[in-house]
Amino acid sequence: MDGDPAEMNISQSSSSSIEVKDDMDTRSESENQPAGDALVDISFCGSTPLLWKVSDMKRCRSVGVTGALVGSLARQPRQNVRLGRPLELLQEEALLLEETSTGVASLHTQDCGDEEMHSEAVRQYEAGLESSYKEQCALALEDKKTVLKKIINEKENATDDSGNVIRDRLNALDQAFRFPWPAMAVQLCTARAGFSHCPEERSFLSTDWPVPRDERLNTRFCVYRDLRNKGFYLTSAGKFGGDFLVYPGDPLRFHAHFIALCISMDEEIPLCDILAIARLGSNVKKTVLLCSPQSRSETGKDESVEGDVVYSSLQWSSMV
Amino acid sequence: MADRHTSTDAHKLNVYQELLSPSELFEARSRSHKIPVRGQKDFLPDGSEKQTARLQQSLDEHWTLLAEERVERLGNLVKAVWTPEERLVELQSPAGKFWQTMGFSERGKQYLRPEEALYLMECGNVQVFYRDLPLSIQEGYERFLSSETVTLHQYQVFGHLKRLGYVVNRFDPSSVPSTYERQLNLPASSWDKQRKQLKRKRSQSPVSSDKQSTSPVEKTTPEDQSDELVKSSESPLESADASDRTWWMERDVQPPPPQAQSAAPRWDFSSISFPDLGSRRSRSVCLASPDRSLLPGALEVGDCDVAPWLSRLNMKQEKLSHRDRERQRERDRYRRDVNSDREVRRCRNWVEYFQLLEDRRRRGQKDRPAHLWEREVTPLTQPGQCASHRELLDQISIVKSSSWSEGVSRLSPSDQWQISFDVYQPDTVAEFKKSHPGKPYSRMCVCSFDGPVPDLHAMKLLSFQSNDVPVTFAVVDHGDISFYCFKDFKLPTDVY
Amino acid sequence: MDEANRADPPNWIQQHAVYQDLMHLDVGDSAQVYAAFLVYMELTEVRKWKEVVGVSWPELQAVLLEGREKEGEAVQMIYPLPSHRSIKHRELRTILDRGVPMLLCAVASDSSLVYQRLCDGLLTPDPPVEIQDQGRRQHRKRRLQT
Amino acid sequence: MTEAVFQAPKRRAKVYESFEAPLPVLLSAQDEDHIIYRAEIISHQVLVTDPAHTLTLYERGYFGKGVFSRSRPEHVISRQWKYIGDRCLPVISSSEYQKRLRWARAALRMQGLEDESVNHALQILTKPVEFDIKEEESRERVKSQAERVGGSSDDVSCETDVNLDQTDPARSQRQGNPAYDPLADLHPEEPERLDPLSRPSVKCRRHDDWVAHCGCRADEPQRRSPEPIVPSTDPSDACEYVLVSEEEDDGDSTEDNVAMEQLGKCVCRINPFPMMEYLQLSYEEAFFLVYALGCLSIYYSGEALSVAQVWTMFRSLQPNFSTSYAAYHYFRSKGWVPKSGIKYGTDLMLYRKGPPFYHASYSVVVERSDVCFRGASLRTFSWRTLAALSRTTGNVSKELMLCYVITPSDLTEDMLSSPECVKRFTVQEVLVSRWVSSRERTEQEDV
Repeated sequence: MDGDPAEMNISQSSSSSIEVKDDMDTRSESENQPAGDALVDISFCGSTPLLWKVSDMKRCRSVGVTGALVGSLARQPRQNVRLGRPLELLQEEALLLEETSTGVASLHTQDCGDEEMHSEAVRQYEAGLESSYKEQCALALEDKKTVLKKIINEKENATDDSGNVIRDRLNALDQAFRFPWPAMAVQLCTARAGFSHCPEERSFLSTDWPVPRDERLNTRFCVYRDLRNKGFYLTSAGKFGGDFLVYPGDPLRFHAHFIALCISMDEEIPLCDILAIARLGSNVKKTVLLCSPQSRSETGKDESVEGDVVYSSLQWSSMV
Repeated sequence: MADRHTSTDAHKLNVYQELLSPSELFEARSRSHKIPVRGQKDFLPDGSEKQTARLQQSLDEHWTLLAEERVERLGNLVKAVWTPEERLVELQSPAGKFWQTMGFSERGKQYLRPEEALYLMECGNVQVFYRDLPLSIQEGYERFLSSETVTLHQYQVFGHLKRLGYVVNRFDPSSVPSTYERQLNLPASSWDKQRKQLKRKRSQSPVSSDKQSTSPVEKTTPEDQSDELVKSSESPLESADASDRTWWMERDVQPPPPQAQSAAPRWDFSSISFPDLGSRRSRSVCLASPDRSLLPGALEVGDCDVAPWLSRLNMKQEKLSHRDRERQRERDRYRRDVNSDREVRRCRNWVEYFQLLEDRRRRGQKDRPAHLWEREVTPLTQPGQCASHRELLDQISIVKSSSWSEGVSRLSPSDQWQISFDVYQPDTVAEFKKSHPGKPYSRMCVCSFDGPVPDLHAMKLLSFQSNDVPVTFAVVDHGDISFYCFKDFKLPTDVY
Repeated sequence: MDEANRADPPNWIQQHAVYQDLMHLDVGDSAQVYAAFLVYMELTEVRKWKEVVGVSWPELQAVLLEGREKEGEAVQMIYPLPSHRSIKHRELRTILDRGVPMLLCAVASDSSLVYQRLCDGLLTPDPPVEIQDQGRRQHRKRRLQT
Repeated sequence: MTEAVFQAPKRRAKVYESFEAPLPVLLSAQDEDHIIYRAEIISHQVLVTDPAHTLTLYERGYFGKGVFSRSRPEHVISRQWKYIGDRCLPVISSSEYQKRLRWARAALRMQGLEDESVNHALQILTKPVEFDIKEEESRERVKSQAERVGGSSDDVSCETDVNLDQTDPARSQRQGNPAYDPLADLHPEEPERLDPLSRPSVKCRRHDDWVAHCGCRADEPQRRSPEPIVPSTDPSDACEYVLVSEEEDDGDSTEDNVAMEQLGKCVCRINPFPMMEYLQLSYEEAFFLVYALGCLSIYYSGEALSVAQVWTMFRSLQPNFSTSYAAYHYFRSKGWVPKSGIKYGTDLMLYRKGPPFYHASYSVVVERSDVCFRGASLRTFSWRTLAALSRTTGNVSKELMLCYVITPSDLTEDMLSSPECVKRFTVQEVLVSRWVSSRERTEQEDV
């Protein structure tokens, strides 16, 4: 059991130990960690998989799962150009994380009844707030002193006694300094973390994937996984009329090359639909990719657990 | 077990995982608010150091930006409490500027709807507590968003619009006493509709007595009640009072009053002549008094001197610009003036003209090949039968336009298609009043990219539910939102 | 004009050897065969393709065309299809699996044609022409001229 | 309900033809002959073969499409033309000629002729033709041709026609500019202006590549010109003879090298297998001409079809013909010109007046709906397809229109079997537009 970290994690009843590993992971992130070293905590909102922690998001990106940011950006919340956490995953992305034992679904229970633990958490929170106030008070005082000292230094050569006035103020500061309670800076946590009053709340349900897999999701997942394994990055391509936009590298730095259309081999596609998307593809200078998983019997390779995916590139011809 | 031991140790670490230290909090006051600009993307990864370095830089910026936690002065935060039973967030301290467009008061308390509270949490304006502990944004998502409040998709649309400055409120179907609602609740018998139309016409006529003069005593018959109702519901904002609606919905189940059935058109327009004051030949300056039988009861109308009106009429010859004249010439080129037809000019009266047309029709028979004209279905027109393009188009216009309001009574409500939000444009925020929000700029129906596209039924249903406000479909595709509008349109006829 | 007495003018399509050849490929779908003939004529008469021939394709119950855009260039397969039809990926694969580049040609009922290029695997699109590149090219051109 | 606002159709920057008539029927019952056009069903397609009908149907209402051309039937056998006297004839390679000869042989065989008769017929057909290029005669021929085509009794000659062109202000404007007026270069009176540089554009004058270059181009005044180079004056005439280039060339690559002086290497022959360009009508176009205008007879195996027969046939050939026809008829009855939308993946493109004058205003998807506004749609739309269509139409500044053809609930299959059922359909147009929530999209769109 000790030899298989993935299995070990699933068997644990508490998330805490994972968090520890997570912390260590951030230090050694650049080294290619084998899957399962840190489990990505996938939290479901309805049927939508979300990631909340930056460490989880980094972990995902290191395996080529990009997701899409859907929250307001902490630094500048009132704009849509750059968004912030949470990171929404495609069902296919979440499935891949689960399949490679990189991630696990966490379902939150609304409340846990442990009153004792809860009051302990509240006590901790209030104590934390108090100590934070004290520390910030000291920091603010120190800050003010530094400022005054700086001015004194600047005025050293001055002939008038303005420097002395400030020096007096500096001396009186220890007594006179006031740091009002509302001036204290507080954190509005993004991820559920610190003050979660009930650690048991996060119960892992690694066996129960919250989203049922239908035919279409299966097709899309096969294609997603195959293209990801080929090294491509994928995002959703709805507004381009397809399933995925396929990038040759990280979408942060590269343009998409393909609009992938996931269809089963025997799905009837109206020619006019093909024409519509091919036309759009040519407008945005991307190749339309017809992608169909092939069943095992067809590939003839019985040893492969999953079938191959067949790709056909479609380009609006210059012969118009 | 050893496992157990590590987990309690780790708990402390867990607590402080993404938590900032007091010094970090203090530092955060002076941090930058700039957002780094993304550079031009590359086409293909070439493995070059330059590309790797640029990617690393982008990623570093990306993570720095994302890792940043919200830090606010406690004094700037509005404190609020989540009450799951009511699915509302109650304010504990005075509301901020956001109160102008968000939240509502009830029994002396101030509330935010979950989506509003969540958005304000994301903006760093509100700190929401639950059981004496502040909720993280994540917990806000997990607790506030549900099919009973708003779904994640709906919240994404809400947030998207809010971030751009739009005022976004939940749509309240009862705020729109629409045609749709009126018709849905009434038996769809034709007499009822007809009567209503008649009434509406009368009430709109400037001759009829104005609204104010109608004393409450006169409003006793059910007929009059419905009349009043039609009037009030025509301006949805005036009749936001819910009691009004229940009142007339009850009325619907009452049997129709018998006298309504006798309502027949009052006017025989073939016997009423209308004066043409614009005509050059009409030189009379006085109009005789109209037939009294056509006027409402007490009205006295004498002779009418139209001279002052005539002087105000623009009787000047239309002056065309060169361009207009050129256009007209162009038009005339393709239009055949009936007077340029020599045979027509030879006709001395209508009889002869009609005779000529008949002769031509017969002559035309020769051009009527049997396989087209002597079978069960014949063509709609015959070449040469129509003298103008307009006439020809009239003849062949057999496929009629459907009116947008057609079949509204048959529309069955749908669970699948619901309007979620009223949206007001950002530039109206300054004058926005929650108590009198006015007419929204648009209404939002939130859909998923994997879901169906609305069919004509859904389009009509929502547009009638929304009355005179356009409905926009916000389609959410994995965080990306596209907006589509489906609008009623009538292609104009183009005649040469 | 008296229609009935007018003799049918000879119609070259039906007399055309290629049309007859295609028809004799024994594909039941005559709308598809006509589409193939239209595309054949367009390729040979308008685009001046070389060595264009019709091929019966039993898997698709259709007539395909085979030809070269220019002399010496690779053979391409052309699959003409009336535009209101549907296709399956599997059907396209029966052609692509032969390893030849193919064109799917949609044929509207007024004989409008639209060609789609199809090939096996992932075909990277042409990189966008960047502004600097354009400038460089123009520069080079100027140098050549002087 | 808010109604969509009508956007004015965009006029083309340059218009090269004048507007003939909105529809191919005469408006008035004057003594003129009313033409009943003629089309044939060949391999399930509707083809107009008579060159005069072909052109009139196209020019008056823009019905159909030339089977070899992108739109207006204007295909010619070769891009190269040479003068023999006043006659300008197409030059084809000898392999091209041989190909046609083979087709001719096959066609003769098909008629059931014995080999001997076939050979005999071909012998006559392949005899080189000697032209008497005496000025007088060719002038005479030109004149008669002009009369035939223009239907005018005026004394038309080359000279007067030139003058006519120059007095027309619209024409003279383009006259001096060879880029827009190939006619200026081409005029028989000034053949020396055919310098090799301007040649490609000149020669492609009737070639569709050239048409694409300038949008949709046509050249009405040229048709009246007595110039023999214009095949459309009487395509049969232009198809009659060819100059067979004895050296093997493929036309395209050596085009620039072939100069007028190389005439000696060409032999004039009868075109053994002339293929006049036919006009193909879509089923909707054809049925409209039959049913709405009563101006088209459709023949099938020599038999003229009745209105109901045409209906039945088209219904069997094209799924949902009744619906797509109702939509087509509706747009036509509003005076618009619908053409195929295949290039955009839609059903129809709607033009004001016609493609030469205006850019298409709407890209139309025809949908079917029952009285409850539901029902089996013709095209199961997903948001993805809609997104693609909306983007492509937006990119070319057209609007996407959904045209719902609403079928009454009591319409039986029996009623559908008669075209009279069209009268029972109603149409609801819906314009689809994308709403942009803000201007800050540049970065997001950069994918």
